[in-house]
Amino acid sequence: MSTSMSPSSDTIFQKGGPGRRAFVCPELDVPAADAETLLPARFRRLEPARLPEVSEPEIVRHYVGISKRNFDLDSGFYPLGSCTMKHNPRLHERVAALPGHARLHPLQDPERAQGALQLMWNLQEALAEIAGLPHVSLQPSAGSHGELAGVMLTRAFHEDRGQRRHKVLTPDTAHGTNPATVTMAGLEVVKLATDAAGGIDVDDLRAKADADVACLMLTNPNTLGLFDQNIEQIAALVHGVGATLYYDGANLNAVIGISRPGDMGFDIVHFNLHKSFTQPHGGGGPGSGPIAVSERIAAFLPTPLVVRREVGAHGAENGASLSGARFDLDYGSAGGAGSRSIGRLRGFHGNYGCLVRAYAYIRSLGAEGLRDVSETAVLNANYLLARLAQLGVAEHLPLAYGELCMHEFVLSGGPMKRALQIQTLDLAKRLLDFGFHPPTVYFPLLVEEALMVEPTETETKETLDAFAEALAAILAEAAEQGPEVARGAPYTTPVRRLDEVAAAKRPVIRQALT
Amino acid sequence: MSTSMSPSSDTIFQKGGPGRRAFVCPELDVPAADAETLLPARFRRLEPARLPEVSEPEIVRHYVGISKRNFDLDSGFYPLGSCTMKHNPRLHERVAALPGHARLHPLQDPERAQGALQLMWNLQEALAEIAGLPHVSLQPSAGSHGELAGVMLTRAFHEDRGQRRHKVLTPDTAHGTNPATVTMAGLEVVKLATDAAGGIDVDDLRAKADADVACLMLTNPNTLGLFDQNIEQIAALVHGVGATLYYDGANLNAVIGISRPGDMGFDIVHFNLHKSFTQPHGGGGPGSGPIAVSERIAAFLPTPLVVRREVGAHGAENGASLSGARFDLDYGSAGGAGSRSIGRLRGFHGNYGCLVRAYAYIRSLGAEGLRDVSETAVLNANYLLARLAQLGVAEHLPLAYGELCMHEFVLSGGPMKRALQIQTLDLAKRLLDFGFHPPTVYFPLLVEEALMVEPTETETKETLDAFAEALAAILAEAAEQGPEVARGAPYTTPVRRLDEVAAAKRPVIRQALT
Amino acid sequence: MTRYTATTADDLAEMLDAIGVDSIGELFERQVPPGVRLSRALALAPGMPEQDVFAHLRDLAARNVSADDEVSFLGAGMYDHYVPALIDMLMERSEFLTPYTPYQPEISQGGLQVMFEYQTAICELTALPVSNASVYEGPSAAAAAAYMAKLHNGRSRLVVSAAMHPHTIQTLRTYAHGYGMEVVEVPMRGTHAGLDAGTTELEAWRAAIDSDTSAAFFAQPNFYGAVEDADALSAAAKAAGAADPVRADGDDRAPLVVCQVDPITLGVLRAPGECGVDVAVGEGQPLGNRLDFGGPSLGLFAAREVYLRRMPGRIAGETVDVDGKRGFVLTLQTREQHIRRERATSNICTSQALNALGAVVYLAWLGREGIVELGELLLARTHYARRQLTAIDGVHALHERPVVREFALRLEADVATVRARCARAGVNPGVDIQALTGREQDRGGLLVAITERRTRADIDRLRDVLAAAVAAEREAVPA
Amino acid sequence: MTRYTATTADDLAEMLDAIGVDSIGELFERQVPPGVRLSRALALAPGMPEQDVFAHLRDLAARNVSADDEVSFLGAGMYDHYVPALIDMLMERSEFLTPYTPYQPEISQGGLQVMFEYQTAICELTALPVSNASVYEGPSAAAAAAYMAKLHNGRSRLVVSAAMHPHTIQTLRTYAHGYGMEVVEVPMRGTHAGLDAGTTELEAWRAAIDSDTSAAFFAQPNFYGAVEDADALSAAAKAAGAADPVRADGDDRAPLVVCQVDPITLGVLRAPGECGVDVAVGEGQPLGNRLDFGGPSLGLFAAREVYLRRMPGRIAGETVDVDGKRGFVLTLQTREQHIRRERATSNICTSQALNALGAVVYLAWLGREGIVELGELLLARTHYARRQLTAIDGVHALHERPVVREFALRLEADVATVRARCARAGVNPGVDIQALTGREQDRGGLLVAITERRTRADIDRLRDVLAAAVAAEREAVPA
Ligand SMILES: Cc1ncc(COP(=O)(O)O)c(C=O)c1O
Ligand SMILES: Cc1ncc(COP(=O)(O)O)c(C=O)c1O
Repeated sequence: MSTSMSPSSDTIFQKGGPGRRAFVCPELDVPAADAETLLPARFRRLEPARLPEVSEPEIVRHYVGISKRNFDLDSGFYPLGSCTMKHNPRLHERVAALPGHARLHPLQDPERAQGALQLMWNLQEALAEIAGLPHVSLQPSAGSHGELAGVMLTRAFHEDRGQRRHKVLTPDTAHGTNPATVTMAGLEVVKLATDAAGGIDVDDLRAKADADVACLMLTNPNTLGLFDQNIEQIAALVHGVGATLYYDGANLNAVIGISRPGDMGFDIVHFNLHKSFTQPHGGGGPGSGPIAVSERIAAFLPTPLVVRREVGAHGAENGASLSGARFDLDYGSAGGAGSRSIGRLRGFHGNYGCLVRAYAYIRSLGAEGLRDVSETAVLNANYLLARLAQLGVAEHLPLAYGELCMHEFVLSGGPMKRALQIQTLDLAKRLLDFGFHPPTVYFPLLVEEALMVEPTETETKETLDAFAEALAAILAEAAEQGPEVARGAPYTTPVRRLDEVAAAKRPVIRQALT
Repeated sequence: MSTSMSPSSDTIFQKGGPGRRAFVCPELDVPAADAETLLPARFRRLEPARLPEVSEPEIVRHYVGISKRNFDLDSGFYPLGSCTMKHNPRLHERVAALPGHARLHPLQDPERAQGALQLMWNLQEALAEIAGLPHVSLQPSAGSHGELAGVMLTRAFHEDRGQRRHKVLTPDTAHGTNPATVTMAGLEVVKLATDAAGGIDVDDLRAKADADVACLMLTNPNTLGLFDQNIEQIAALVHGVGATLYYDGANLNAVIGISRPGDMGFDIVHFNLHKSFTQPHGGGGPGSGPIAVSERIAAFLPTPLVVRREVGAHGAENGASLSGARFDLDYGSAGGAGSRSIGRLRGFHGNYGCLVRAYAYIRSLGAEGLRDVSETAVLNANYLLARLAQLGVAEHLPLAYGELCMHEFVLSGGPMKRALQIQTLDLAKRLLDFGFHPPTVYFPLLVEEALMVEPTETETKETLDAFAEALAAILAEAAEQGPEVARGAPYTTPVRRLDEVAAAKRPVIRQALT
Repeated sequence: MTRYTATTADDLAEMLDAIGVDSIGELFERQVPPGVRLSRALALAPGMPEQDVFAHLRDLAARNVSADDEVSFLGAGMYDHYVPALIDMLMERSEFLTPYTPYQPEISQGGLQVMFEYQTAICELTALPVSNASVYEGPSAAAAAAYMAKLHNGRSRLVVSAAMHPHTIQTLRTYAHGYGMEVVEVPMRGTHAGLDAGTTELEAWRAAIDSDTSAAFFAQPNFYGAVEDADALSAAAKAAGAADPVRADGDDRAPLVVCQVDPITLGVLRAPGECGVDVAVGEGQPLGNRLDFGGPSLGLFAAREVYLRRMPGRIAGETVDVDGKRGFVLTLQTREQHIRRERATSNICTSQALNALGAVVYLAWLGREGIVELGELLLARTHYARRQLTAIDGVHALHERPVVREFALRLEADVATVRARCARAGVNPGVDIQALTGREQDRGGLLVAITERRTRADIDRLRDVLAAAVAAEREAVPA
Repeated sequence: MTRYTATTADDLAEMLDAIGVDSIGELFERQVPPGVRLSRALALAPGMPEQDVFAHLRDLAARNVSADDEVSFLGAGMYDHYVPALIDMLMERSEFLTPYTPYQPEISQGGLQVMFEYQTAICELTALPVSNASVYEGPSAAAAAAYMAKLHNGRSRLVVSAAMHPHTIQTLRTYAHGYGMEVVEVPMRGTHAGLDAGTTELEAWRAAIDSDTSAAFFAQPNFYGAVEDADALSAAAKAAGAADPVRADGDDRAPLVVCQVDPITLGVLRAPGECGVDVAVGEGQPLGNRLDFGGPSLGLFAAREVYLRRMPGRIAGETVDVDGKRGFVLTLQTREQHIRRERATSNICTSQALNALGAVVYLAWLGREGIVELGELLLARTHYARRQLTAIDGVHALHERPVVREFALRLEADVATVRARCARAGVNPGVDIQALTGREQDRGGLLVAITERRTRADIDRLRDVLAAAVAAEREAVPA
């Protein structure tokens, strides 16, 4: 609320005092036994963990205090490109917290977890319909986990046919998780160039698409916010050499109900439920990265999968089933989905809590509402782009490629840098003083001084206007007063620019304790 | 987080746009009927209420935004004297929100609300034990509502004996609700002087205690934070003229498990569950003000009361009872408590949600923990007082009365005003810049430039030290730099000193709408 | 030390040393006379870890049948409306939950702005120009209006429609004794059907009001769910209560017409300010507040401009700071107890700020169109329910007045037993009217409330369960 | 417009005008090739009002038997610990719930400090000097350690104790295929009682580890609840896996010893850093996170200093700002995918920041003494439970090793049917071991987990119910 009132950066370990505590241990209600019987000395901890010693009020005040040193979506515009910082409905927190969901043990018997399994099955069906692909696994924990699953599926698919294809094509605009994933899955990245229109350079693709190619990973619209005009040709080329197409679903918010990855020819899609489907970002997770796949990939899916079985009067008897359906975990029945599974990617069944939220969202909006999501997301992005042009911002921050955009757009800060001597980083930091979260910066890599702006559908026109005006004001300020103002920014934040180099050189990554 | 980021003061009515909405109406699932049949035109609203037109994200951002323009207990020290701003355990919010409590209709049949009634009965018992008085009504909504109940009980008590006593004695240190209540209950306030020790002037009391006196209202420790040394004599005097003693429980936090109003001779006590018993203050409520009374007052209690009945095998049959007990609402059975009731003070049974929290608190701490509450509250207050003396603050802000204090103390700003030309108001406003909520100011009225400081038991010594140092720093600043700094304060708050005179002269109490 | 306190052994030693005492005990010994010192521990159960307290409170909760556990048609002042999740979130934010009354406006703009917005919303809803920031709850809001009336016109009679909620009438009686005022109840037209049955009897109302009448109270809709003829009641009260002889200054001592409203109906129902009402009071629970077994909720209080300086409760006002920036403060505080003391317009101090937050957020959530749509939905479902239920053998309308969201039935069977039968089938059919009013004429009365949470399927289920219960009861106890 | 969007008719007109298109449709027509445009509406159920979505999700929840609905002894990786209310409050604060990864440190100090504190707490707990800010969850944390080992020493074999959680082993196998590494399982001593049964067979462990072994994995306590001899396993791995011949530089290519921990046991159990372990991984759910049917939770990842620059995941580091003020940043980002791309130490991006907040707040809440007290309570109750249950006819200890909070039984009856019988009595006696491992040797195995929420009374109830179920089962199906 004011600089002087904002709490210090003392950590919880620097607070408290000996013997203070928030925890009161439940009473020992069983007969005491001697220490050695309970746990022989040689297994016992030598030095106690120096955890904090604080009262409950101290904990609350500490964390409420530092929470105020965060900017957050509920407090302001957060146009972080590629991240889809859309409104997080509180209903989702309410339903996820219901004890029947939140306090359900993952090893509860399926017959006694029918609600959860039904929810998962319903969600699988909905995601399959949205993706235009028939089979879904909800297991991956986030986007990059979904990617890993996807590349491994591709590998398994080829290996199953006796092929050891080692190349994965990724455009130079790809998100870092794409190449990182490829390596982890034991394959090799081959970069594809971007053409003048901002799409895949089809000639380059044609040149590189050979029998060693396992897969092409793509996000469409891509990280430039552009829908690839040649997607059909690209798909044909890739399929032509026997490779699969992987769809990075981070940008799905542009096309829900408008265009489906499956219809574009993709074999595997991951969803980012924390982007398109409102799972709150939590300061960097949790997320959830379900995948949808085509028939030819289904056999390799991670297990368990959630299946629905029709049951007769007998199965319905125990009251656990609804309308004759019973839901179960399937570990890959012969010939079906998961039957030649790549295996497990994690413990249990995925981030169920995130699935609950995504499911609530889909049920809230339905087909019509979800299409409105994408329509509005694209409208907002194009309007903001147009508004920036109207305000003359485009002169210094031109659109990197194309004229229109999908749900986000990428500006180049090159002209600004040359004309006004401020970099994209300076612009971003100065935006902080205006109360906005900056766009994603310096990504994608091929755009000079890139600024990637994704307003999302849940923002009002007023907010878009205010943001456009802030950008214009910063440019005007630089033109009039020189670059120093922006270069010194931010001024009004809890801390100012931080020395990241020093942090990495001599890393201090925990509180020194005495 | 910074001035520029802090939201504006635009109201929700100044936001939004035509047709925006957060609410989706459930579908009309019954046959449509024509408007006139449903509600004839002459009963229909003429002009629509111009409520806001906003989307859900707009609502969230608006209210999260303005919430950041509040100082709150979870964020900092709040030594607001007489208000007992102690830590609010979050457990209490959790249990109060359980559907079995939060979604229980007040007119549910008692047999089907046994948990709630048992809770209320248990709380009655605990409060009776704490007060040292046998009968409790949980109905009053806050302290002043409890006072009103209490004065009416006194009146009923006397009227029942055929007496129409019209005076109520209140010390000149009394809280404003005391005299206001007396008038509302149709009686007259007679003020008692304070003696040199800060207690009731016993001579003045002796002079005024006559047969017209219905009651003496007192808080002990009083609003000076002092325990009246003559309480036994005072009680004897008041009882001697046939009057009752009323205990304003706002200061109970000093004496839980240490001294009981009933044992001091009081007939009626109100509790402020939002002070001593952790109900969060909510920006000014909700509160809860149960009363405990002596045998001779019990018959007049407001109804319904919660009673416990032992039941035999028969009553236990329906499964609604625990250990042979059944709880019920009692509307005053012959001769017993509530039998000559003053009536109802409000709808339903009181602020049950607050009762749940208070009950959770009492069960959390137990007898020992509650005594620790008062011991620590008194320790903290005396330490802060001593620390202020050590820092030389007492020179300008001497303790108004006495040497020690109970859970709070009152300083006089008179010497400060004369020596440093700053008033208590200036000091308070300057404290805001230091990140502290100021103490209660200008109360009690008989202390010049009063500052009433109540640290509560849940604060750490470190916080008390920091507060003492802030006070010392402000005084030093005034001594060194003159009074202007403090007089111009605050500087770092979302708004600075506000024109209250203008506000009252031409009141604007709602948003102008177009 | 408990989990909420923080005095380490070192702290204690330093603190005692600074104070100059040897022990905490000494602080009490030196201040609390031995005769009133408690020499034993309080007889309370020992403290418990958080998890045990939680388990205990959960066990108690499980022994209540909440609106989650049955299909409930209970109403009569508090209603099972859906509270959107964002309200919980906002009410639980530390910044709203844990401060106290905004005495320091510079650091309380959030709370003050909420009050200001709440006042605006209530003014809009009631079509009255001024509103306070809420009082305790419904019935005591009516009693606060009576005090305002007394301060305003100094008259001594309170005329009250018998068709008001019994708790309101009872509360008015309690307070009136303190005010030194007399309460006169105006009967209503017999409640057994007939077009105007179930409403305040206009002639009796007119007759009861005289030149010593300070205020006249009715409810809209009334306790029986019936829509009153508010215009007629207001006009009659003003006419009958005019000063005798009429004063030159236009009789500003005339009785205040006080209408108790159900705020959720005001999307469709003529607003108090549109039918000559001076003061609107009401239970605010339907606006985004939980049932909570009856509280905490909030009391609505809005009035015509002339009463502004005699209103009870907190009022937030707009102003500017020294830099000319817009801000909000508690205003007109000279009405209040902490300034005016024994001459205050009310003794209220701690009120219901957090609940008022819930109310204004709810109204913003419903929105301009939503409150109308919701009202229309309630009208339609209530109409449907009334038709379905009165078609049952042995079930009749208690009155045939228009209703909005609640209506009264008369059963040809014992209500308590019928209700118990329904409860066993998982349906709570509504409130036993006579049990609440204690009036003989209300025997057989059942008050059925509809909210947007009660679907047609729920209503159909109620119909079937009630029909079966009434039939079974009539069979068991032949009339 | 939906309830989450805000384009009024006027907005739309102005926006289209500014863009220079006639309709939103045009934006798509001009950008999305017709061949891949969906020409129909998605086949999804229509949208619903908030209250209906809530009701639907509540109905689904009601069809699950949660830890609220039975006395549950389920564990095997996730445990029903009490989560204090303040964690919910903090995790639901907008400031923690709704931002993303702290890319802009100036406005993300809250989240970054939480990471820094979390790292400190995990270092303390594991007695290892470095920790990241968490990864996805338990089993994949082990897989991440395997990748780190591969990057560190370039060796190709992963030796894994068969006494680890089956999900961990399965996950390691999945990932290892990608890494091009071989997984070798080390059997454990026969699980049918005997003093050392139920633990990793030391000789086999030593034999399996060679100079091409990149990392060796065991769990402490292991899947069967048994306390392993961690010192011996670590020492043996280091010795057996030393380079051959031992290199001059002290063999820093030796296999990494990776221990999967249960954090809640670390108040009493010797910490990884105290017994020669290089990397500690584990499922963090027991630390203040809900069960959530298995996620989201968090994966613990701590290591010796030398691995710092090859760790996966986010790491917060301390630094200063231009004014010299202390602050925190994401550091060592050159390890990460967004900088290092195909040469990153992991592909992880979005992780489990909010869950890590829960974990560190939980550890602060437990506190220095609390984690020991809790560990002692679990030891005592587990010991008691094991004694009570093994006294039942037909119920035996699967092993007799020390246990902390979970232990394995062997039933002389079909586990599935016994569990079903217990469930009908409201008791979930634990995990069917064989159903999870699929191993023949685990037939009859039941894994019973104890938390501070399971009182002696609960344990006694389990004893009675289990005894009855086993007896009934043996009677029904004579051995
Ligand atoms: C285009 C793109 N692909 C993949 C990812 C990775 O997703 P996650 O962070 O969920 O692992 C992101 C997320 O930032 C992304 O923007
Ligand atoms: C001494 C004293 N008495 C009475 C009251 C009135 O209590 P309440 O605000 O709960 O009505 C207060 C509260 O401020 C008080 O401090």
